Amino acid sequence: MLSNPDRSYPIKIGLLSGVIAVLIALEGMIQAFGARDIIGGVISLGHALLYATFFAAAYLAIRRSGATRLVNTIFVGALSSLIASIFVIALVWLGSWTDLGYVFVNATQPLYELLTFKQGLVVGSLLMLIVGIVMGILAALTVALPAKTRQYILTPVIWVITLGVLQDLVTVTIQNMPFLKPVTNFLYVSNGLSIPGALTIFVLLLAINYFWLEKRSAAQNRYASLPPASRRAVRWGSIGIGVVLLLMLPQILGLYLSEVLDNVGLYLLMGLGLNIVVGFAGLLDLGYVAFFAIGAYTVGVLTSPELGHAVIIGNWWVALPFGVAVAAFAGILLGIPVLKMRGDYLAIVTLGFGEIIRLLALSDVLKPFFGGAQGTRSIADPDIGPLEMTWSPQSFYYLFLAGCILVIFVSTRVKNSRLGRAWMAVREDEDVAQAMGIDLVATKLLAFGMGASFGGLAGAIYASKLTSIFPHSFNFLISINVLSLIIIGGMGSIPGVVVGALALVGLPELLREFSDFRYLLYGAALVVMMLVRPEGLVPEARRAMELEEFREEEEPAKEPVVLKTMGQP
Amino acid sequence: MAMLEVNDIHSYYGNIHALKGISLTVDKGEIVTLIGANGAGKTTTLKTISGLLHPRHGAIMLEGERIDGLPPHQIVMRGIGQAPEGRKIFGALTVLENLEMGAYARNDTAAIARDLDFVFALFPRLQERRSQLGGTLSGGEQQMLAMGRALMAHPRVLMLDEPSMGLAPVLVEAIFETIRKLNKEGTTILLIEQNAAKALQVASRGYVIETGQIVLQDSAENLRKSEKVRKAYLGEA
Amino acid sequence: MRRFSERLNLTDVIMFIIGALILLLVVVGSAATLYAGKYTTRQWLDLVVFGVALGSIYALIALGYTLVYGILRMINFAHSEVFMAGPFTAYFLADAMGKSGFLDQNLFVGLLIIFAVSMTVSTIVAILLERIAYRPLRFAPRLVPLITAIGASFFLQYFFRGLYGPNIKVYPEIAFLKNVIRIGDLNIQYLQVLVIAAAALMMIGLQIFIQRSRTGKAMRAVAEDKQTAALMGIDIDQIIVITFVIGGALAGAAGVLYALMFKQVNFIMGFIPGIKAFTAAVLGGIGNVPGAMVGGMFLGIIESIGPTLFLDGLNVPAPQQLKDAIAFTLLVLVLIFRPSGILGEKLAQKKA
Amino acid sequence: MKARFLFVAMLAVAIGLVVSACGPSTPPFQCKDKLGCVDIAPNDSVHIAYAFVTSGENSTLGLDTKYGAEIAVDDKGGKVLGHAVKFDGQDSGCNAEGGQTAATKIAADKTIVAVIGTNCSSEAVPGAPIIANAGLTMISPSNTAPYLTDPAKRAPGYFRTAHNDKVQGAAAAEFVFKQLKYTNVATIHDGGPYTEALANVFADSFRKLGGKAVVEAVNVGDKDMKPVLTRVAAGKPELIYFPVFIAEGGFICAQMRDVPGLEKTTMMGADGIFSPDFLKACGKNVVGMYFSSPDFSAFAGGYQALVDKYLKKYNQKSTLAPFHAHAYDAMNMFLTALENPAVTVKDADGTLHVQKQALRDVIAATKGFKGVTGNLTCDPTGDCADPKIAVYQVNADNFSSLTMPKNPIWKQGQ
Repeated sequence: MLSNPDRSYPIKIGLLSGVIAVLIALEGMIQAFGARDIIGGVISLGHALLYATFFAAAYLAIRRSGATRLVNTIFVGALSSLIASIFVIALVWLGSWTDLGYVFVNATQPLYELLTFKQGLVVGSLLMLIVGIVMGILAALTVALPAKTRQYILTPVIWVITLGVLQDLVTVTIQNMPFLKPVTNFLYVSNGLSIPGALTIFVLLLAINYFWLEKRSAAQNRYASLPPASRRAVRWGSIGIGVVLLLMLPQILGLYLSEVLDNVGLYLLMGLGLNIVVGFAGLLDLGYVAFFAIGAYTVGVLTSPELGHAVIIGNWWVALPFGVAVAAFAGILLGIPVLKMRGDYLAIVTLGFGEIIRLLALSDVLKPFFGGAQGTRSIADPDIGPLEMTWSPQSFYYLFLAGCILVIFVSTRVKNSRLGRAWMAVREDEDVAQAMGIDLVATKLLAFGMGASFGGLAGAIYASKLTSIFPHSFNFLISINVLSLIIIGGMGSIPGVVVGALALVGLPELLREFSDFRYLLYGAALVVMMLVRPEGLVPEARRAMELEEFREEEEPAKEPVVLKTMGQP
Repeated sequence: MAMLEVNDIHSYYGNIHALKGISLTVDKGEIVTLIGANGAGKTTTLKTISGLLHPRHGAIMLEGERIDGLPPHQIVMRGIGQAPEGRKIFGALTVLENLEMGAYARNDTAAIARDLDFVFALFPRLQERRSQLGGTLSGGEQQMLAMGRALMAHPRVLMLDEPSMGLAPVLVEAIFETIRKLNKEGTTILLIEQNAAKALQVASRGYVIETGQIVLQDSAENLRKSEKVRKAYLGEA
Repeated sequence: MRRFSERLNLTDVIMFIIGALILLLVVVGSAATLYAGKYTTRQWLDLVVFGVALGSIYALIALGYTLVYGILRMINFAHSEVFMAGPFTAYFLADAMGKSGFLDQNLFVGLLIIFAVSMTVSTIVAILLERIAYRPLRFAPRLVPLITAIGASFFLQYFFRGLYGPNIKVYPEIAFLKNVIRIGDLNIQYLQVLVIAAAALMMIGLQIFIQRSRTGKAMRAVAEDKQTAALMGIDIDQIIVITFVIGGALAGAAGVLYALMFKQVNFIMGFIPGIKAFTAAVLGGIGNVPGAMVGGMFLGIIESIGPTLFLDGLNVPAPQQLKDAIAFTLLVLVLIFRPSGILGEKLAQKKA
Repeated sequence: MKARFLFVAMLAVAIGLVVSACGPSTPPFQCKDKLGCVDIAPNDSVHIAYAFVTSGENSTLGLDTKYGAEIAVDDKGGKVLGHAVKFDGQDSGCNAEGGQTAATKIAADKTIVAVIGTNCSSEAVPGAPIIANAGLTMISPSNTAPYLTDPAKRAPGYFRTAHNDKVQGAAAAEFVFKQLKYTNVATIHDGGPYTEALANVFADSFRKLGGKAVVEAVNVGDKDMKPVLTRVAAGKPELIYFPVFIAEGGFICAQMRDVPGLEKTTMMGADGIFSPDFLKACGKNVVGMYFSSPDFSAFAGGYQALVDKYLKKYNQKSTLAPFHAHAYDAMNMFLTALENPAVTVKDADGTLHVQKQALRDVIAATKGFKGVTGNLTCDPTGDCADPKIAVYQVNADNFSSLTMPKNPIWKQGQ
């Protein structure tokens, strides 16, 4: 395919990118992101997005056309990005003649103004055409650059964009470190990076990137040539630094990022639990939120004085084991009717179980026990003994850290135990596993029970962190989110769950201010991720092998190569 | 020109190198057999020819036209019919529907009807059970159906994968009789068998495959006589 | 081995007890409700009619799940968004026609146009979904396409939200469809007749198509064994696309029926009906076309009648709140006794 | 390698330090406020944050309140004390964890002087204490759950311009019992905290007055309301009160007349559906329906002017829901308070010092503040809404023009 240039390709890709650019505009992204400058007064995120579409069109067209001479590449690139820009112009003209706003909410005057650079229809259109051509030329030049140089430049550009986008976060975090305030004042203006700031970042990172890429192998060689004793010292040293960093993290990151880390920790706990059920034992559970809810409600009901129950345990730590145990028991109870079900029957029954738990917690019938729609409030803090303290996200961080370390430890031990191997066998083939003498009932129930207990633990900490729980917090989307993160991370892989939680819970939190598009991008990211790297970010060795097989066996011979290069960072 | 020519193909399952350069030819009107032990690569060879697997290296030609790399349905349309290993009858489809599926790639209604009559004449049992579900047939009937279904494609080359497997001796006899009959009527056949004795009786030429490589090739008669084949595949001392 | 069988018995016993308890509750509750006689025969009949109409829509959506499941062995989670896309887009047309009075004057033509637009849009979304999100993953492990489907579902929801806006849009009211037919105690609106009849027609049509047509037979062959089907000269890709087209068109039609019945459309409208329809598909036996119908009806009727019948007599406050809990509990009950659904065959036992 | 990297890094820091050293010297203002002060440099803006639900299915509610508050800023010319007002915020997702996260992010930003939020009561339960700990003041335009202003549990610095469910539910019951003289009613909630509380307060108040009230419930996302209405019909109520949101309310209202026994039953809703979108969602059945809502007529034209501005500015979004007026008032309360010299000290060079405790105190002392939702007076528990609830009735003209009635047919206490 690559060797066979297709003449209509630049046009096709131009048309496609044009449609995409128009859709981006109609989605309201250009307007919403237009309010946020990457570099103050120079370029907004919205325009950058549009230009990136043109650039991508040109770049792809050049790559696929097989053109090599600079003149040709410029022609091909400019052609396709020009076509894309014509689409955008067409949208503006169409919008000025008819009321597109009747159907498309974002087809409004402000959008058209943005797309014409506030220069009026004719001048704006011309400018947009010029932008299209310029992007095409830029793409051609980018292609013409040596691969290495391209790499040097790309990273700093990405960093400039990232730092521009995350302005709020960076400045707020740096508020904790007053001595760094001058740096932010230098880097940022009120909206976006300052021009000298952007330049400094670019130059600085270019330099770092250059040294990193050039000298990395030298450093590795030097490390490799060290005597074993010093190598060990370096290793232990880095582990030590890692541990200290882990412990210091909330102090460095401040209130909000600690909160984000707490959420990551919460999902990490759930992810590790579901990983046992889905990842290890291969039982598809779509109602995992049920155990989270059960853990939270058990602790909530036991420690909240508001519901007026006879038995109140004031101490969260005393209630905690109940939460974990009740969740584990519920896991086993759910496990029994679904023992004989497979695959998607299991999925729907577990989904139903999750919904049943939520509906019961919400119901008027059980309101005296669980608080119904008004939830359970005034749940105890995890105070130790008489030691009362204010619980902030920073202090909960340590609770989550402890919980995660415990659960990771247990998971790892179990995975490599006899039970873990039995789960793998059940996952691979139930019939064979049974024939090998594995007790299916006990194996499956243990998976459900243990997975549920981790969920219960997560719920117990969650209840205390929020001090209040509402049935609405335990909806189906949580189950979906947890499932997605373990698959994105790499099913069955414990480091994978960590990475998955960071990617799916941490990253979207950072982009909370772009809430309108969070789910849109989240959905797109899930799809792209699965297409590009179906084995997950940190695949389990065994799984990776299986997937490798699927690719090589079923895809045409050239395909896997493409997939691999795309997957690499 | 050979009807079917397989030239030095290499196929993989994941990282497992299953076929390490298989070459064979089937001429028009021949029965060629490919014999070998379990796991030697017989079925993999057929899968590669029919497009279920794509060779990483090598070429497959049907009457001089390259077919490797094409999707399976196009290979069938070009005239390679197959009765797969384990028969693979559509259990939820009736016998008639199974046969219709065999002719899926064709549009010539009249000719299809003729072929249907031909198959029913060949296997009267199938006609009796035409509206019965495929899954309810006995093993022998299923084999007949699998062969009949493959014939419905009116193939230029018919590939049979272990047609005698799991059948009672009487039925095996009948199946081989049918193979001979089909060949007499002009069908080119590539036959894969573990039952080497039977296969070499009906075939004109044969190939012996071991761990993904052709180790012997000769006329059926010579193969029957060969020391190696007798020891390894005919079960003689 | 003996210990194993003993423990297996224990779980069987527990399962039996769970089943018996649910049944007991259902029987006692129903008896108490009927004995109290709070509701008239007419009211019960009304509830059944509501349930059947709702069930018809569930069934139509369920067909999309079941067809795709049958062929690809995957839960097409984004099918609920295929269902949303059609009627959400067709709204603008319906609104314009309703405002201009065209819809009231030419009801039949107007509805036809709305159906056509909705079915087309849903079909296009279904085709794109298959092409972009599912085809490259055809041979990946089961959970991978599931996550893609979930991602696509989010994407489509919020894509349409961005395009058409987040608020509720309301289909025009068609006075004619509000007329009521009375047969004894039975009262049915024209609208309900339309919904039930249209759904029934489409389902019967689909059943005939799958049983009789060449393509339908090929679909069954592909569902059973893709490799062998390919060896018959069946173009698997083409059959899969056709499957998505049929599922998409049916979802688009179901969407319009839904919009006529409930009038409100928005970007999230597909989510709950989608889950319900998927449940219906499993209830009936996933991969099974008549099963989807049976499952849809069962679910619709249970949702409508269940809370009142089972719980009213037990003096449970606000039982309608628990209708989904009842539906899912009965699902578990059905699956305990028939592990592959009401009409399901051994498909579930097969390795997926 | 390392040496060169360090050199570059140090250079960057040095440049930064030089730049900062050239800045203005510290002003003489000394902050004596108990909770501290927010200093706003002459060119910086006054930063007010919101915690609203702007994503997901409830985003209409969040956008509505956001727009309402934005109009209040516009009405002030976008400035307070000569400084531009920066109004941005966080998505709170209409759930407890979203409320907590949004509140934490707001609490972490030390440039923020005041907070408008949250939308859903469940967000405020964990969110309000975090805002309180940060020394900030928060006014909610749409939290209605009674416990949020329960003196024992209220977070300091928490206020609301929305009506406590206790007030509205009781007023609605009074209207139905005393004015309409009905004795047998039913109420339906959707399991959300707002609607559940309102429905139950209504039913309890109605029973106290001597009537008979049945509480039924549906779930958010339910479409087919005929089964629940059939159940309700069996009790032969004279009126059904459904204080839910537009989607579910629309289904109930539209399907009401299809259920035998309810052909003539009176319908009544609450402020959650007092919106033109609801008229559309319901259809012609809505004619004659009652709504309990804040009394917008108290300030002739004030509310209508707000709606006109809103529609002019955000017409394309058409998110008009019931709480923009409360948000408008909340923002105005803040802007007025910030202009109060007891709260904000302005230096000669234009630097502002907002004293946090003083802001809280001034808001708490609000008395007779003329807003579009009434005369706002904050009681010691943080409820600032004018307790005057009115009842409106939709007539055929309202329906055909899709506008809400302007004059109430009944006012509490008359």
